[in-house]
Amino acid sequence: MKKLIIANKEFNSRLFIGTGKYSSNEIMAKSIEASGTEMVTVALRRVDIQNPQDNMLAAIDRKKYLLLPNTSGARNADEAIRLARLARAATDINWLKLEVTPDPYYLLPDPVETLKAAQILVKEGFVVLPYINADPILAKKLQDAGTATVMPLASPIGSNQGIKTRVAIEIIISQASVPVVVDAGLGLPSHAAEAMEMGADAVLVNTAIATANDPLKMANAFKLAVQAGRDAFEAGAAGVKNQADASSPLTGFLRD
Amino acid sequence: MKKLIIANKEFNSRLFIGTGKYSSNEIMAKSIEASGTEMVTVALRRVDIQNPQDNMLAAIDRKKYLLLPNTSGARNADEAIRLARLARAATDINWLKLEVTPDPYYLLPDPVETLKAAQILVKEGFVVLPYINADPILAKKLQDAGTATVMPLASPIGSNQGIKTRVAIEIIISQASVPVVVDAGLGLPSHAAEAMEMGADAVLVNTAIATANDPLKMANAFKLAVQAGRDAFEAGAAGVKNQADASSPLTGFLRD
Amino acid sequence: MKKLIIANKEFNSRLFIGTGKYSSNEIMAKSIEASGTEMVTVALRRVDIQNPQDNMLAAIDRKKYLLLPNTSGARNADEAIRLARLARAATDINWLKLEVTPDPYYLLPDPVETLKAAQILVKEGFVVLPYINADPILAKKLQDAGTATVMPLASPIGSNQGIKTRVAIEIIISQASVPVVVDAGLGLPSHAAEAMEMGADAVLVNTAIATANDPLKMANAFKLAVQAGRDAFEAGAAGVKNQADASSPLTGFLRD
Amino acid sequence: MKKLIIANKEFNSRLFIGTGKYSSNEIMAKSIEASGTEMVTVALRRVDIQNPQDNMLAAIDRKKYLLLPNTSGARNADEAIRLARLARAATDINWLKLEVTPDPYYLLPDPVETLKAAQILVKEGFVVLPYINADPILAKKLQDAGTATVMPLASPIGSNQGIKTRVAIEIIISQASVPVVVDAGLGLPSHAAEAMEMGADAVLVNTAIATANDPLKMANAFKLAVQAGRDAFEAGAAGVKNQADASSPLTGFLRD
Amino acid sequence: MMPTLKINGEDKNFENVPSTLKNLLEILKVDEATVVAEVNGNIIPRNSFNNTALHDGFKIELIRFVGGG
Amino acid sequence: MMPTLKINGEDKNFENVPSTLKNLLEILKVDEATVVAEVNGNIIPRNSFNNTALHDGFKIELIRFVGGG
Amino acid sequence: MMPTLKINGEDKNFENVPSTLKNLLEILKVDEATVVAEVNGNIIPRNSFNNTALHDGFKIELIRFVGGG
Amino acid sequence: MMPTLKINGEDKNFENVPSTLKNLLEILKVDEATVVAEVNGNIIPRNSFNNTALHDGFKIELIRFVGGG
Repeated sequence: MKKLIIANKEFNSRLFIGTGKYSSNEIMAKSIEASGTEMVTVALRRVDIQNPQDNMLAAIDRKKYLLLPNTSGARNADEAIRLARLARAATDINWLKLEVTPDPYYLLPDPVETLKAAQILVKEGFVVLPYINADPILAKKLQDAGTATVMPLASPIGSNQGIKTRVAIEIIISQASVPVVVDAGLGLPSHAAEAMEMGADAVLVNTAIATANDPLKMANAFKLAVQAGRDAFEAGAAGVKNQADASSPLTGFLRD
Repeated sequence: MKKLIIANKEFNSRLFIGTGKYSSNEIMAKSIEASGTEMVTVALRRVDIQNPQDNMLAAIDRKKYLLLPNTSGARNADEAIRLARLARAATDINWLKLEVTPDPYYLLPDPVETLKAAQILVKEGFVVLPYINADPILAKKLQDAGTATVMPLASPIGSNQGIKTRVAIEIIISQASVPVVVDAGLGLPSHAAEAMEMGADAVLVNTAIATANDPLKMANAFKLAVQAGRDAFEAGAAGVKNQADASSPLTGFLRD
Repeated sequence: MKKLIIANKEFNSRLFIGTGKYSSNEIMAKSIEASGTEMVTVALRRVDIQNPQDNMLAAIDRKKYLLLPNTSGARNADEAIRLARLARAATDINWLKLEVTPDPYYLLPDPVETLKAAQILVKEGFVVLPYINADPILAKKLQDAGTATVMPLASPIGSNQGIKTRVAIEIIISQASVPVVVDAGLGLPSHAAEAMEMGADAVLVNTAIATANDPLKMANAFKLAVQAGRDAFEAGAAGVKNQADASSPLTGFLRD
Repeated sequence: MKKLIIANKEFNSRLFIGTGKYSSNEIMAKSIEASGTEMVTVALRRVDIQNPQDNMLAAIDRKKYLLLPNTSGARNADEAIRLARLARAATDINWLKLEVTPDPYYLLPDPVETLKAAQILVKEGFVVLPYINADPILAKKLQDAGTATVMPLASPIGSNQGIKTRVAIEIIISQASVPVVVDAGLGLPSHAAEAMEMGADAVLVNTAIATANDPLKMANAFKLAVQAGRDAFEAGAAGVKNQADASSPLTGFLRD
Repeated sequence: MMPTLKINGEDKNFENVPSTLKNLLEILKVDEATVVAEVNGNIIPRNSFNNTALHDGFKIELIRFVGGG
Repeated sequence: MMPTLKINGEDKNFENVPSTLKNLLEILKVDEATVVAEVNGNIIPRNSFNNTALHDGFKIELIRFVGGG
Repeated sequence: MMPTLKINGEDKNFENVPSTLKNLLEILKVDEATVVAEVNGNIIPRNSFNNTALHDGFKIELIRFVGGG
Repeated sequence: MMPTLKINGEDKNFENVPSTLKNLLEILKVDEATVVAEVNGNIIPRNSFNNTALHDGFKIELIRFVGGG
């Protein structure tokens, strides 16, 4: 499998993992390992003063996994920028999953505020991976603004609906000069494989693994599916046909 | 992964491979190996008297791969039965992929003749794996007649269209007391993964691998996808949601 | 709109209506009228001795609507044939919707018993309209047996899922020498329009109208949709394109 | 059918027609009439000095059809605003289909420039109907900016692919306080009916009608389909079921 | 034991078995114009209802059209 | 050098520049009722065509409605 | 007329018909280990090839496995 | 009135305001290695926690990483 390169960093795995919704830090850590990922997203939240002990970060081996802080909760560019700076202060890295979601119900990204924040954060030296609606024009503006990737959504986050934006994502991939990471809504390994077969460079998965009955097994399933989809893309699939095409020879039949 | 059992035989791989359409016996043999399969289908045809040397069977290691002769070319039950008996005479095994396809263009299976042939061949001691349209009633009749599996088609053979009969296959799986093998039309690893996620027991793939630019890589891709789909089925995926469901916490936001 | 001809009878409407599940005979009658149909299906059941008055037939104007008795409830060919003969004895017509559904849960048709019954009933002079799974080979056998139409299902009856068997129905239409009536599962007018655009000759609808909040309005909606779909088929739609194709001219732009 | 109201103007037809790509002004005029529309879009282009006679506007009865000038060709907000002002100067009306499409290949709308232009044009008193990607957040920003509708695309313009953005359009409809007009990519009447069944307030069609073999018949087909879809929406369709639901009674069977 | 007719699968006792199918329908208050009947497995044309004799133990099916799809 | 008007992006030479926009349209045989015009970036109302003077080097845009979606 | 065998649907003439199926395969250079044979509609086990006599007019099918799906 | 710090949006009263951010974290039993802090809107590098003086009325945000997608 060809290596993935984002902002000059090489990745052997094309599966990125979100760390939310796990029933325990231990299951999270084991699922991360089972997924074979090399990059995991994390969120920033206020310390609970009543219960200040919990520290999920301790469960993540920073030598093996690049941390990708997100700006979840930001409703506009200013809030996202503030979170980005805090994230950088808290870690030694400047990678960032930029998300700006004004609507609390569908949690869909804001194209205008996301672009605005991206332009500023790129200037501040962040490696910006923006989460966006499947909008080819917006994707182009972001890559022109210097983002390290574009991350169009497959369907509403956490919905497990799979790729409901296929036509737009195909256009984004055909026009992209930066890696395209399909994010949000991938509910099954077949969805992840489909994204990779379409030519996506990577996928990001959280809910489908964290909420499975057996997260470790599901993490492994996504690992295999992403490899399968990428291999298929590299192997060059034959096209779709409207009629049938016999697998067995059409001559030499046993007839009288 | 839970082992697959057909007619008391255990399989570690849930991917079956067709041997047609390969550019050479060597590429076929290597693709079979890359797929990790344990069962491969073959067809019976008249020897070409002008050129009697070619012998593809020599390229298949019978110790590693169970041969599954098919009755391709049979247009009715009688022709299928004749081919079945020849296949058994030619090998030391009695497994058979039963296919009866009167129509040379779409190569779709004949429900009546297939059932008729199955009833006779089961009585003659064959292990019958019938290739059928995605027809739940027919599937039930065949399993009642003692076939070892049912093999509903995903879409016309060789068309690479993927699963175009999803609703019917879901019903077949829900009613089956024998393994369900999805056959024909699976064009991409994501299609195979989808079939396994639905609860299919195995899939049979030929054209998608044999006609890929890189058959070995595609064979491996299908191997991974089938494992991924089966693991996902066993891992118990969470359901689809219409609204979003945040991966990051919805509390503790940094607000003034 | 080209007229539909079945067994030498002309139809101006390509929408057939089922009479089940209506909240009253009056709403049924008004819905039938709103639909513009010329043929309605009815079922045969034992008279309820405790309550022998109800007579839905009185609500149907036999001069305007051809009765199409069905064999619903028949689990095999013999039961279907018995019902067919009773239906003919009860009416002055010999048209019959043949359905054989051994499974009480999904109510899917039995290909073998349906074909067997069709062959006998055609010989007895019935105009047979068989309800079948979307199986092109079976459809061909039935038309060869002399049925007046074939009626493949779109999805399980009453499920409102729409056309889940598109690939198979397209093949049936391409091979049919008798009218193809898409039956079962059409839940919305767009589903009926899609069937007609594909080239189906007619559709049969019951549940979607009878169980709508406003059956009369829904009946009219299906009437319009069937006309729309047929007109579109006759008008010759332009094909699907992968890229865009401007509706406004690509020259004469106002540029400096 | 409930009347559609946009910017206090009542419409009896929920189908809007584009005037591009017709083989002649006469066929355009007859197709417009056959469609029953009350609003037609037009574009602005430089007069061809070599051939200054052609005047398509003469073919459109301004008493029967409201003109909706578009800003096609505009690559950014400034060009769109310039075209908007010219359109208003050329006509006595201030309605405008706002489209900003920087990319000449897929002709997809620019979210940022479209919003920018909309904010300015609303202030200048235009009735703005913006053509947008199916982006619920952007749709909300535009309605907050005072646009008269939002017009999300179904699929790339002129592609006839139908509704490839269903999930996003459903969200837009659920959140909209202004009419939602589905624009671009509707290739068949069933696509238009589907949009209306989803609860869209209207649809805009051009290519599918103008490029049909028989544009008049296709215009009528879309007219019927839009009525059908709207009626179905108002009639309240029953939901989709996974299992079957018999249309005929499940009691009173003729059994021994 | 009282004489019996098996009607639509259920035994029904009578002081005296109705002499004809027509009588039976009258007793059951079933409008003969709306039904089709089988007696011992044979379909009886409507115009023969009144000359179709019934006897103890006969199996009778009375069928009618209902709404169906 | 001859006087020039830039019309719809292209230079056009004239012996004498038409005195008004109205004259220009007449020379070009463009029905004024069907066009909207810009002169040097300013939109000219149709009823001002005949009192809009033109001079060498002016930029003129003549726009018209065409079929569009 | 020369003696003939119908092999895989085609008539083939011989000076003298090969005495056994085994001889025929040798003449045709077909490796017997790779084929299954029918003679006049009866399947011949491989170990009987050498004692299956052939005569003028016999119908012989020589079948072999090929790639198939 | 007691001196107050606004911590994560909520007022918290103290007999005496902790002298430094480091003291505050100790009092709150928050492991300083796991948090990032803002004081009056300015981000405080971790190595400056112990020389960041606090006074009555200061607004303090204590932030930490949690699981997120």
